[in-house]
Amino acid sequence: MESGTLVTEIQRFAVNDGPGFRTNVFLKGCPLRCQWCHNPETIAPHREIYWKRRSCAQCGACLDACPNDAVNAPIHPFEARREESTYHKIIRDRCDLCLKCVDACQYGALEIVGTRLSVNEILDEVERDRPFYDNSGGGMTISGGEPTAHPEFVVQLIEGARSRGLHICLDTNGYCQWDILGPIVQSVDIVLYDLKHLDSVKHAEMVGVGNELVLDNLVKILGTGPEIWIRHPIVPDYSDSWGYHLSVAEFLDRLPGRIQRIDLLPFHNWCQDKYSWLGRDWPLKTTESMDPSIVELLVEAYQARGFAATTGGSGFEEFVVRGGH
Amino acid sequence: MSRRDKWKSARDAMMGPLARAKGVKNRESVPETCCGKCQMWSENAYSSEGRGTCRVLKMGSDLNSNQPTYVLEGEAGLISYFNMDASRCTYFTKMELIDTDGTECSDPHFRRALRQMKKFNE
Amino acid sequence: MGQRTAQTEKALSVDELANRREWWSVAQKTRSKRLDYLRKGVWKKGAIGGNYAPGIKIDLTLPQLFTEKWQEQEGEPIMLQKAHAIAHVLDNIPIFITDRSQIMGYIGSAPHQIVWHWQGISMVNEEIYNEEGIIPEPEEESLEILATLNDYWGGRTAVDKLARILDPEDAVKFMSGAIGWGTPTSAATYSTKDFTYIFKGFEALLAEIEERMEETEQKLQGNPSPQLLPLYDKLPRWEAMQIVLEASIRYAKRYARLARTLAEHFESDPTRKEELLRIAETCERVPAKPPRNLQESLQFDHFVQVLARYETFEGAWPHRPDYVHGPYYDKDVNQEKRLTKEEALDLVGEHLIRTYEVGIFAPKWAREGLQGITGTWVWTMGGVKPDGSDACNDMTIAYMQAARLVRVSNPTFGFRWHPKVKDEVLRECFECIRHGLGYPSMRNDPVLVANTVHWYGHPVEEARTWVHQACMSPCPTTKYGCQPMRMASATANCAKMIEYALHDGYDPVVNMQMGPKTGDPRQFKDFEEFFGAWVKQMEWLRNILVRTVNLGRVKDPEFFGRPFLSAIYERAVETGTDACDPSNGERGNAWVTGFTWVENADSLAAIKKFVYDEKKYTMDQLMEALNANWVGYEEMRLDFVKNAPKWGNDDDYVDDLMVRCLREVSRHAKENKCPSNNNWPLLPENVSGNIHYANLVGALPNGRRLGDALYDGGISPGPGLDKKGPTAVLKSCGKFDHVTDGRAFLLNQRLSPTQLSGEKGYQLWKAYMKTWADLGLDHVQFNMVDDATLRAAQKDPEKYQEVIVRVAGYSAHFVDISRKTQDNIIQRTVQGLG
Amino acid sequence: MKCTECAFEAPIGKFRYLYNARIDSSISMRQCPQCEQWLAVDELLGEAQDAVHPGEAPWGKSAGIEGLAGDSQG
Repeated sequence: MESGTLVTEIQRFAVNDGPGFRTNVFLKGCPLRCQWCHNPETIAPHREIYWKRRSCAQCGACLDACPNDAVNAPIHPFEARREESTYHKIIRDRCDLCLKCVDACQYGALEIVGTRLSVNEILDEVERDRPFYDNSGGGMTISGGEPTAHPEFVVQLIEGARSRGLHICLDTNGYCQWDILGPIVQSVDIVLYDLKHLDSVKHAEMVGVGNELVLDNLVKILGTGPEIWIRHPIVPDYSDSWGYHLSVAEFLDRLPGRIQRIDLLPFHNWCQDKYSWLGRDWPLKTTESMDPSIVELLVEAYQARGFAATTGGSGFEEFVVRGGH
Repeated sequence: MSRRDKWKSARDAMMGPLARAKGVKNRESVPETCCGKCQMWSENAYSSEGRGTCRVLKMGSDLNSNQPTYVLEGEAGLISYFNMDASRCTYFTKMELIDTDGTECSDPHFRRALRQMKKFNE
Repeated sequence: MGQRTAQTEKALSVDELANRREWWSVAQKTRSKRLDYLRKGVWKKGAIGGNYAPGIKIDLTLPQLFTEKWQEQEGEPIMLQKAHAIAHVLDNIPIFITDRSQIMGYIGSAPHQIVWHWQGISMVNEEIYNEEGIIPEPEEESLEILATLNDYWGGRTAVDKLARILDPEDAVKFMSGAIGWGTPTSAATYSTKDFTYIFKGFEALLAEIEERMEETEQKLQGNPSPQLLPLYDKLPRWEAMQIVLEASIRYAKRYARLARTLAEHFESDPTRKEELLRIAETCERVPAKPPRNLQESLQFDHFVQVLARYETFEGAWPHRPDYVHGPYYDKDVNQEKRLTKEEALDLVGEHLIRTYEVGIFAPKWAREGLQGITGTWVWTMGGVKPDGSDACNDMTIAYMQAARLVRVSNPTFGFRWHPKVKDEVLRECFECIRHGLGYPSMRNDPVLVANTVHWYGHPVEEARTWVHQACMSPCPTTKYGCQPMRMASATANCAKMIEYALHDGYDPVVNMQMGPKTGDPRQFKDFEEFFGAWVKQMEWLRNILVRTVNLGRVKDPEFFGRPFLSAIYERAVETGTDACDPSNGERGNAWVTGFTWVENADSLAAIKKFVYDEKKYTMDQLMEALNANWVGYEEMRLDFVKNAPKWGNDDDYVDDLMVRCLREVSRHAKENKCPSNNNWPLLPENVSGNIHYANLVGALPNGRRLGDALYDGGISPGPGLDKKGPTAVLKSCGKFDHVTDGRAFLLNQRLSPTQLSGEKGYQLWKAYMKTWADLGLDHVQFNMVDDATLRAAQKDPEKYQEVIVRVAGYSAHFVDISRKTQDNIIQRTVQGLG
Repeated sequence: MKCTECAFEAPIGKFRYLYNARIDSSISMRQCPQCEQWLAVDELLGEAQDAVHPGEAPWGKSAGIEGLAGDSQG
């Protein structure tokens, strides 16, 4: 087994993914295909290449370096930088990810996404912000992609973090077999559990698969110990109606265990650059980011049933409820 | 010349008789060809009272005598005033863009916020 | 935002406006009518970009009055000569009372006028002559007056005198403007003031002086001995102090008379009539006698500040008003209930406005370095009492609330954070920050008290009385701790250290061999040799500034003279000396302000990595690119920017170099001494000197060109170069010791307004601040305005007159600063986004 | 280089260098000596890109950091 796994980013000063100041570890690879995905670079389980049009000087060095004829010839940079330009540097289906073009680029316009890191490398970086965790009840959030796509690694990562005394959140979509999920969740402090749609057909429509496994796992996880925070993305014309959220609230209320809180995450399109850097078209690019104040109303559907619920999931809302450490 | 004497002449150019224009007349007169309009001249960074340094000529140069002397070696640049007559200076290079706006920041080569220089832009 | 009509604006509630973060409108709606009138009526004295606002004129009455008396008294000891001249001014300068105003006193003869100090430096006098727009009409007549004044003062000013005795090489290099700024005289400086002493009242001070004089005269009648001889010089100094104190009392009484006349003969509104009579009573009472209530204490305070400015250019405003006035607020509002909270808030708000109103001409370099404001007037709030207990009081809260109502950019506040600050006070600080004031900046009190003890040996009880002497440096306010003259010119353009190390000490911008010849770096064999050259340049640069300022300091009593300041300085009154005389017992509190400091660490890291460790480039290649100002070397430049380690990313490679540089400086700081034989630590901060020096510092290995703004904070990472977020910045800054590695370290951060909204925003900020304190940082200040607003303000400045940003050490209205600075601020990375 | 406003043509050095608004981008601001218009200039290409007016960010989003910090949610 290779030591380590692919990580797209270790993001410090994360304040929306569990309590307090956190460091998010984004693992690469996800079994789902949510259309609104905000981190498209975390979906594929292998390394990828970003091409950042605004940094590209169109010098042609990548073209010369490519052994596979997978690079488009330079055009005028202003032409390429235009909003409406469809030009893309890499011909993705010819690219075998040899990364010679990345080495050749002087401008940082070509960038590798995905670095293989060991448990200790990750934890050393996470530990750098320990003073912030201590004052805020923060810690590490394992996210992705989908952490359960790397079962052995994640178990090791959690064990390592435990031994270093770090608070651990696991952000999962719950789409995996229970014999994988079960061992992982038992030693984390909080599970940030994604619920994308209650209706399996609609779930399949936007995510690619039905939600049976996800809901099944949710019930199972409730009995295992960690706090459960439900994270529900709010997508316009899909999961943004009042009636729908009443039904979700009712569903959650009837579960055989306690949900700690519900974070509603309004859709935004700030990640559209990432799609373009990967050479992908993103149909939701033109869908406007949601006004969080609309989501504020939906929060009431959950509060009416006695749930703690937030818009955007700040780690400090919960902190208030607890009254501080 | 001793180190002290050498720098003394530079200091005198900065703080000495040159620095004391008398009356309104001397302060207002700006010759058609003057240091203030030359690309080689940088207004002093410490003050906007019209003093500056030449980027070509060094201390010891003299533009005012009948036979101007040009010293090109030395540790200190020639200190002169924006309204110093430079018509006899062979290094005079007219500046193309005299910025009298004064709202932009500290470019000692181009900042010309002096009221007396303003009239040349109009 | 700008599309709405005035009517719909009116219809919006305060809550709605707050939700839109239109804080100026919130303030307009919530403040009293009086404060609204006073705030809108006040003249803006800070420059806009580089120019003064239309209508602002230089005051010629003041220098004329002064000079005519001064010439009359020619031949007297300087302090006495000056006391007569100041008294003549105070007796004759026109005074005025602004409608609805309750606090009196202005420096100058009309509210649209700004003053300067003709006795400081003749170059500034000439600069005023040359300045467009500020010469009062009729211009020809005014120019004639100015020319006459300047002809007289040319060669007679403090700096002119100093330049004659300085080593000529030092004089020329200092005055080149390339390596530092400031004026080594108390003609342009700032002083901390001990209000526990001053509030005894001027009559008590006069009595004390009288007693000293009698005692001394008796001694002079005794047996002749060398000990008697210095006493002869003391008598005229005491006499000078008496003259200005008496004139100050008369000056206040002129206001009393004017107010009474207005009340008795002109005012028809009974409420205002009553106010005018109260003003008259107040000005009769103070500063002659101790204050009895809040109005008197604020009035006394303001008179002292204004009077000090009749004597000199006080470029800063060291003060701790919550501590000074807290007891009077408590008495009036809580105990005797003489005032309602709202009435008290009117007085406190006006105190801010009257301070904002004070205008002093700043030469061009100072306007560039202090954009948009008159001076670095940072008031100190919070902190501890001398016994270490919490000093916050109701007045702390009142000042924070008043600041949000009047929203002036000057004064600003620096808050002395400590673990015992109550939540309600911390919330007030947070509200000010959240409302986009940019202040208070947060100062770590335990760290700074320890720092003050470490560097100067102040007793801890004394150190705990500290106020910001300027933007950043703590200074005690006790008999021996007070600093009468900030060493204003020990302000180093630190980027020159690395620049000179690269160029063998030569400065192409001013065409001069400045630093020592430390060798051609192309011949250096390793990084250590290069670093050695940097150390030598650093030492040289500090030395020349410190030498100049030390001399300026000891010569100040001879060249300038401070009768008023001496009269309110306990140790000067006691010893019959000029307050600025370093031999009268002061402990010393000198520091070198380090502008453009961080470029050193980033440049050294780039050189170490690319030239010496990885050998990716030769020194030849680097020098070639730098000599071409990177023009034609853009690929290489971007490599140096993006791929060399940068300070502020929690990266030990460069952070270790930063620590190493700081430790070299701190070693050197103990080797050069101030006139009180104390140390000269470094204090990295920039005000907006990073813009002033943009065209004076050549291309550097961190990737900047001649002309580019330098980094914008004392210890802040380069804008946009802190890629790992705010926690990594704090971690980097936590790697050195904020007690022993320097005097204080300015850190700017921009936080996202959406992230800090609501209760969760406060909790986030509080946890952040707690960690900031745990890491041992001494300072942090926040900007809370988003890019969109700033870009809109660039586009339509008239619609965004009131947007305030923090500009490295003080706050300014965004629309008043230059485009280059504006871009620099926008570029400062926004940390986190909700 | 050619001014985009008045078509004045001269070597790049003739255009007064003002400043680089962000250190990690190749776009700088220069001023045309003829019409005094501020220009955004790509130093890599040596070409004037556009006129600069108040309130714009001519240097673009080259580092890709603006507006991206928030998408940390999975």
